[in-house]
Amino acid sequence: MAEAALAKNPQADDATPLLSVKGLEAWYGESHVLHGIDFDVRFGEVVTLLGRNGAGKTTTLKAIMGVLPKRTGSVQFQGKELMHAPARFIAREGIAWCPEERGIFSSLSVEENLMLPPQVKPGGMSLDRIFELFPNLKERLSSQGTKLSGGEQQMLAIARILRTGAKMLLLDEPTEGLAPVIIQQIGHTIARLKQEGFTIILVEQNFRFASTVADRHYVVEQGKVIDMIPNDQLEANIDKLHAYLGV
Amino acid sequence: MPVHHIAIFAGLLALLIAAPFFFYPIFIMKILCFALFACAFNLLLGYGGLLSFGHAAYFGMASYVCAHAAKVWGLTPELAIICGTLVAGVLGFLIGSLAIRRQGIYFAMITLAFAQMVYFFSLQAEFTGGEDGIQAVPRGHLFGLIDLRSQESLYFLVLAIAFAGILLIYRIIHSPFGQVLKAIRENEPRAISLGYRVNRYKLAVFVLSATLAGLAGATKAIVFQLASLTDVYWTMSGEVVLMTLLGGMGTVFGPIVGAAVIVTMQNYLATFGAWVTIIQGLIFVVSVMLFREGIVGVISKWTRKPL
Amino acid sequence: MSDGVILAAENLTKEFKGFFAVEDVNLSVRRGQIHALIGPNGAGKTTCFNLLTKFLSPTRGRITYKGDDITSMSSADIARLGLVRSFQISAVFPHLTALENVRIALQRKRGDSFDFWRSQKVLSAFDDEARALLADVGLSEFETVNASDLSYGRKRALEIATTLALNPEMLLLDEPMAGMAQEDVERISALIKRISVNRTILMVEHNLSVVASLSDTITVLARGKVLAEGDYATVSKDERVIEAYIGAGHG
Amino acid sequence: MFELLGIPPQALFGQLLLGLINGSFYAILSLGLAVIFGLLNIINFTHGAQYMLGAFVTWMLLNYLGVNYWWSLLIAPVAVGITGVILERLFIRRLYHLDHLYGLLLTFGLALITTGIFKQIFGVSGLPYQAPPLLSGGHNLGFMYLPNSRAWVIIASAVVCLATWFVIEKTKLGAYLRAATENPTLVGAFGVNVPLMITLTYGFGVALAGFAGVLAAPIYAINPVMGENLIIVVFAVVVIGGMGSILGSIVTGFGLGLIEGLTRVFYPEGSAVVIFVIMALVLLVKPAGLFGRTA
Amino acid sequence: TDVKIGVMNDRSGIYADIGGEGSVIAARLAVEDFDAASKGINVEIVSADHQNKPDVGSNIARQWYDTEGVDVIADVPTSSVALAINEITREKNKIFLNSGAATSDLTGAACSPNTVHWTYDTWQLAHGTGSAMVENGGKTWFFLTADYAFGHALERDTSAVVKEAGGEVIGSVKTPFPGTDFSSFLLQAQASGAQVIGLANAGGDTVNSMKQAAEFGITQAGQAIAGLLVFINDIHSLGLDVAQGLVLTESFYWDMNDGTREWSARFEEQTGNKPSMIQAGVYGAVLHYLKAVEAVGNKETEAVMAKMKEMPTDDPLFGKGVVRQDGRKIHDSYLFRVKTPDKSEGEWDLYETVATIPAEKAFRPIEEGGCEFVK
Ligand SMILES: Nc1ncnc2c1ncn2[C@@H]1O[C@H](COP(=O)(O)OP(=O)(O)OP(=O)(O)O)[C@@H](O)[C@H]1O
Ligand SMILES: Nc1ncnc2c1ncn2[C@@H]1O[C@H](COP(=O)(O)OP(=O)(O)OP(=O)(O)O)[C@@H](O)[C@H]1O
Ligand SMILES: [Mg+2]
Ligand SMILES: [Mg+2]
Repeated sequence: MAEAALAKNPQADDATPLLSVKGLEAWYGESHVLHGIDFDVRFGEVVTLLGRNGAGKTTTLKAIMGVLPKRTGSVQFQGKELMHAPARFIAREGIAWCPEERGIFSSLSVEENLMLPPQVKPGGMSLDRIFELFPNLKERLSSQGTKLSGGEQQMLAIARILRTGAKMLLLDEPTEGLAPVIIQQIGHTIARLKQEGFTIILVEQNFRFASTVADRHYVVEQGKVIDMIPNDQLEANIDKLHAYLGV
Repeated sequence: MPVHHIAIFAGLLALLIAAPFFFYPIFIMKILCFALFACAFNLLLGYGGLLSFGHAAYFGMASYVCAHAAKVWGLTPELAIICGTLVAGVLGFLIGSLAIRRQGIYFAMITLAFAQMVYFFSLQAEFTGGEDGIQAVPRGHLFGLIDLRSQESLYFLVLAIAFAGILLIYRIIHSPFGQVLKAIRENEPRAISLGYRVNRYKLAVFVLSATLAGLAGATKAIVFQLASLTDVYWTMSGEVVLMTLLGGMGTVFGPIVGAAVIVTMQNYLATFGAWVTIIQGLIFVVSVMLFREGIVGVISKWTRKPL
Repeated sequence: MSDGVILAAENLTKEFKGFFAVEDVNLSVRRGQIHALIGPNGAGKTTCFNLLTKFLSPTRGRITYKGDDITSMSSADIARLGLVRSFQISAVFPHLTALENVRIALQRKRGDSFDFWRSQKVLSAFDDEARALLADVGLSEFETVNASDLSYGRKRALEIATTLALNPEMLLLDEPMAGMAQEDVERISALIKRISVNRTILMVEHNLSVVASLSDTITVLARGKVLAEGDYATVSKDERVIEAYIGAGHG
Repeated sequence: MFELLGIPPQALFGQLLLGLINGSFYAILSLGLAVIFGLLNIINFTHGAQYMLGAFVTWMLLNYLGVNYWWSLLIAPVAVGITGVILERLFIRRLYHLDHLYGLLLTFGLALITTGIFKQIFGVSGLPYQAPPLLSGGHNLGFMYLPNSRAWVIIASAVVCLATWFVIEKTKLGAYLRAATENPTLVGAFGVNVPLMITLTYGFGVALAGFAGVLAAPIYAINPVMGENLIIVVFAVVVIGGMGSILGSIVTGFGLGLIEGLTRVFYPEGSAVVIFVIMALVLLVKPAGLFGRTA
Repeated sequence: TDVKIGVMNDRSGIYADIGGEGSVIAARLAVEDFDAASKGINVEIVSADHQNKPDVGSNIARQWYDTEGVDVIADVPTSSVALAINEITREKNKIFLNSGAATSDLTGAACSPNTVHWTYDTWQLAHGTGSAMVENGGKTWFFLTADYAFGHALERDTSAVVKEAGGEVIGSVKTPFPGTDFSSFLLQAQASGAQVIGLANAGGDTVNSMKQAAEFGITQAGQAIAGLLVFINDIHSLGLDVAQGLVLTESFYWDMNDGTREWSARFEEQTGNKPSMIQAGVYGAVLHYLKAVEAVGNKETEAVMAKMKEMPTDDPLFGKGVVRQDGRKIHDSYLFRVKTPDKSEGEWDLYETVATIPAEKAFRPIEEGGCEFVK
C-alpha cells in the first residue's frame, strides 16, 4: 500500500482535469440507470468507482466509452466534448476500455486477440513487457482465445489495451476471478502504469485491492456519485465506506 | 388453461363450424391441415428450441403412405390416416435419434439432409408414382360407415382431427414434460447437471412433432385425394418455417394464424402470375422488419397476455 | 471405501491437443467435509470439475463415487447419483420464474417425466417445498420474478436453491463468490456453511478469506498437478503455494 | 488397357476434372456464404438470387452496353456488390442482434422478390450468352476435350478463393472482421469503424456470388431460377466445411465437386443426393463440420 | 348461354413462358375470333397460377367448379397437376381441355370422358423424333434421361421406337432433376460413340444440356442431338449458335402458312413473343369448344363433349383434325431442325421442316392406350 501511495506523479496535482464527467445520465431501453454522475480525473491519477452490485459503475464506464444506446450529460476529455462522438472516435482520442466480461474473441487466437486493437497513439507497451507482466500468455499464444482459463482471459483483456498507446484506461473489475498472486501483480502493474503517465479509472469490488493502488475513491449508489474519499483519508472514513458498501 | 385461452379456442371452434357456410370448405380444410402442421412444427421450434429444416419429410411421407393405404390397400380413411401418421412417427424416431445430438444450425442442416434423402427416395420409389404422385385417392367411408364424399362429413372429420391435434399440442406444452423441455431450451448444461437426460426429451418432442406433422400430411392426402412431391420437397419445409414465424413462433395460436395467412395468400394471389412471388417476398420482408414477433406475437405484446 | 472417502479421482488427466490441463491428479474428498480446490489461474480447477461431472471426458484416470466407478457414466446419470455441480458463470433458467426454477429440480423426483398428456397442475404439488427452499436462500419475495431479472448475487442464490432441491449428497461449486459484493459474499458463505451439514462440498474459490473460514481440507492445484494438500494453516504456510498462488503480500 | 470398375482411366480423369470445375462454383458460392455467415452471422438466402443477378448483369452489359465478358468480370461483381451494400444498409443491419432465423426469413423474402422481378421482366426460358472468342474453343488434353471456358473457371475461382482466404485468415483486416462478428461494440470501442466494415463485407460476399454468376454466364442457362436449386446444395457445402469456416468452404467446395463427379459416373441418379448423404455422415462424426470451430 | 373458362397454368415457374399469360391471351383470341357475343354466347375467362403444385391446382379447380361456376379448365401443364385436374373434372362432370401437359396417360391409363388432350404428348414426341431420326441414318442412340417418371417415360417410348425402326440403344444415363451441369453426362454420351444423343428431359435441363453440348463441341465432332421435348421458347433462349442442328418434334410452328403467320403476328403484338405450340393449342381447343357449345345450344357436358368428338376440328393453327373418342386430338406433327445462324432471317426464324408426320401416324393408336371407357 505504501509503495503505491509514494508513486505519485508530479502532474497529478495539476488543477485542470484530464477527464471531466458532468450530469451523466444513461438508459438501457426504458430503464433509467444513471441519474447524473459527476466526477473528475486528473492526469496521472488512479481513481476508483466503488459501489454495490448494480450501482451503475459498469454503466458509467460504458457511457464514457460511448457504447450505450442512450446517454446525456457531458464527458470532456482534454477539454474536448465526447458526448456526441461514436465509440471509435473516443477510442482514437486515447481512451481504452477493458470490459467486465473481458470480451475475448473465440474466433481469434490469443496472439490475434492481443494484436487486435489498433494503435491509437504512439508509445504503446511492447510485447516483451507485456509477456514479462503476464507470462501465462506467452505460453498459450497460439491457442484459441476463449480456451484460456477465466483468469488468463482477464490477463489477456488487460494486456490487449496496453499495446494501443491509449493513456487513459477504464478497467472494469480487472481482478475478478484472479489468483491472489496475479492480483498483486496487477497492483504492481497499475502502479507502474501510473508512474509512466497513464491515467486509470478502476471499477472494483475488491476494496482491499483498490486501496493499494488508488489516489481517490468515488462511491456510486443508484446511478449517482454520492461521495469522494481520498485514499490518504481512507482510514478515517472507513466506517462511512463500510456503510456505503454494506459490509 | 387460462380463461382467455379457453375463450380463444371456443371462438375458433365456433368460427370454424360456421366457416364452411361462408368460405370454400376445401380451402378451410387446407388451412386446417397446414395449421396442424405448423403447430406441430412450432412444438419443436418454439418450445423445444430445435429448428428442423426437414419437416416436409414427415408431412409428405405420411401423405404418401396414407394415399397408398387408401388407394392400393383399400383401407378405410381413418386407418389410412393412422398408417401415415405412424410411419411419420417412426421416420421421426429414426432421423431424430441421429439429429438431436447436434445443435443449432447443424441440427437444422442435418434434418434437411435427411429430408432430401426422403425426397430422393420418394422420387425413385415405385409406390409414390414419381412426379405424377398418387392420384385419385378414394375418400372412402369413415369407419366403413360415413361417406366422406359428402363435403360436410369430410369437413367435420378434418376439423375434429386438426382441433384434437392442436389441443394435444397445447397440453404437451403445458405438461410437466413441457416444463422440462422449456428448461432444456433455456439452459441445457444446467438441465443436464440437474440430472435430466436431455437427449431423451429432445427425441421425445421430435417424435411427437414428426408424428403430428404426419397426421396433418395424411389428412391432407384424404382431403385432396392426392399425394405428390411438393409435400416432401424442401420448399415445403421452408413454408412451414415461414408460417410459424409469420404467425409468431413460440405462441400457441401463432402458427394457426400464420398457416391461414400463407395458404390464403397462395390461393388468392394465384391469379397474379409472377407477382405472387414478389408479393410473398414483400410480405416476408415487411414482417421481419416490422413485426418480428409474428402477428400473434405482436398482439400478445400489446395485450400483455401470452397467446 | 471405509475411510469415509465419498469421491475419489486417481491419475485424472486431461489433454487438449498436447497441452495437459490436468495431469495425474489424485484427489479424495471425505464425506461431510467442505473441501476447497484452489490454485492459480489456468491451474485446471474448472477442468477438474468438468471431468468429475463428465462435462468433459478424461484422457485417462478413474473416478469413483461412493466406491462405484463412475468414469464412464454420463453427466445426467452422475447427477442422478447425487453428485451435483454449479457453474462458474451463473446458470439459471432465465425465462422461468424463481419458483419454476426450483420446481424444475424438484420435478426430477418424479423420475424422467415424459408424461406429455398430463396437465402441469400436477407440479403445484411441489410448490410448498419450492417456497421453503427459496426462503432458505432469502428469495421469498422474488418467487414470481423471472430469473433473468434477478441481480447477480440473487441469481447465485437461486442457483444454490435449485441445486439443493435435488437434495444432493455432494455438491460441486465453481467460484460461488466470483463477482459478488461484500454483503452477498457473507450471506452466501453463511448459506454454504448451513447446507454443508450432512453434505459433502467440493468448491473452487479465489476468495481466500472464504476458503479459510469454510474449508476443512484444501487441495492446491498448479499447472494441472496437485501442489499441496491439507488444512488452511498448513497450506497457507507452504512455500510453493505462497509463491505460486497466495503471493508474498498476503496474510 | 486396364479399367477401373468398367471405366477407362482416361475417362475417369476427364470426369474428375469436370467435377473439380463444378467444385469451383461450389467453392466460390459457399465462400461468399461463409464470409457472410462467419462475419455477419446472417444466413444469406439471397445468395442464389445474387448469383443469378451476376449472370444477368453480365448479359445486360453485353446486350445493352456492348461491354465484353472480361470487363464484366470486374463490373458485374461490383454492381452486384453495390446492390448488396444497399440491402445491408436498408435491411440486414437491423437484424444482427437477432436469431439466425430472422436473417434467413428476410433474405428468403428478398430472394423471392428479386427472382420475381426478373421473371416478370425476362420470363423464365432464359437468355443466350456467347462466350468471348478467347474462351470459345478448347484444348484436347488427350483424355478429354477441355473447353477453354471451363479451364478458365478453375483458374479464376482458385485465385479468388485463395485471395479471400488469405485476407480473412491472415491479415489484420480479417482479424477485425472476425472479432467484429463476436462483439462489434467492443471492436468499435477499440477505434475501428465496424458498421462500415460490416457493410463492405456483406457487399464483398455478395460480389463473390455475382462473380460466380459471371463465370456461369457462358456455361449455364441464364434464367431467373438458375440460383434457386443451387443454393441448397451450396448451403450443404458450407455446413460440411463448418459454418463460417473460410478454408472449410473452399476445400469442401472443390472436394465435393470431385465426389459428385465420381458419383455421376458410377451412380448418376444419386449425384443429386450424394452431397446430403455426405453432409449427414460428416455431421454425425464431426458435429461442427470438417473445419468448424466448436464454441 | 354463359360460359366460364378457367385458364390454369404455371405463371411464375419454369413453364411460365410456354404457357402462362400467353395461354390466357390465346384463349381470348379464340373468343374474339369465334365472335362469341354475336352468337349469344357470353364468355368469361379467368386465370390462375397452379405453381406446379398439384394441391394448389386441385384446390383452385374445385373452387372454380364448386363456387365460381367455371365450366371448362384449359391448358394445365405439369403432369401431376394435369392428372389431378383430370380426376376432379371427371368427378364434377365438367370439361378439361388440356394443352400443356405431356403425359400420354391422359388418354391412356388415366383417360376420362371429360378430357380433351389437344396439343402433344410423350408418345407423339418419342415417335416423331425417334423414327424420323433413325430413318435419316441415326442408328445408334444414347439417352440423357431426366431422372423422374416423365424422363423415364420419354426414354422408354423413344427406345421402343428406335428399336422398331431398326436402330439400337447403346446406353443411357439418368441425370438428377433438375440439373445444371450436364457436361459429365455428355462426355459419357460422347464416349459411347452413339450417332444420336437423345435428350429425354425438358425445360432448363434441355437448355443446359444443349448449351454444354455446344461448349464441348459435341455436334461438331459428328454426333447429332435430338430433343425429345423442346419448345420454341427454349430454342429462342439458347440462341442459334448453340442450338443449331438440333432435331425436334412439335405440333405447331408459327411460320407454317399464312394462317399461322397472321395469327402469330396478332399474338406477338400482345405478348412480345411468338406463340408456343401450347399456347396455340389453347387457342385451338377453346375455339373448338365454343363451336361445340354453339352447335349444341347449351353447355351441358355430355352433349358438348359428344359434339366435340363428333364434329371435325378446323382452325388456322392446326388445320383440320378430329378429337378421338379417348379425348386425344389428332393432327399432323412435324420434325424440325434448328437453323444455322446464317440461314435465319429474324429473331424467331428458327426452324426448318425436316418431315411431316401425318395425323394418323402421329399419335398412339387408340387401342394401344388402354383407355377403359372406349370399347
Ligand atoms: N443490458 C442491460 N439492460 C438492462 N439493464 C441493465 C443492463 N445492464 C445493467 N443493467 C442494470 O443497470 C444497473 C446498473 O448496472 P451496472 O452493470 O452498471 O452495475 P455495476 O455497478 O457495474 O454492478 P456490478 O458490480 O454487479 O458489476 C443495474 O440495476 C442493472 O440491473
Ligand atoms: N477446451 C479447452 N481446450 C484447450 N485448452 C483448454 C480448454 N479448456 C481449458 N484449457 C486450458 O486448460 C487450462 C486449465 O483451465 P481451467 O479452466 O481448468 O483453469 P482454472 O483453474 O479453472 O482457472 P481460473 O481460476 O482462471 O478459472 C488453461 O490453461 C486453459 O487454457
Ligand atoms: Mg459492473
Ligand atoms: Mg475456472
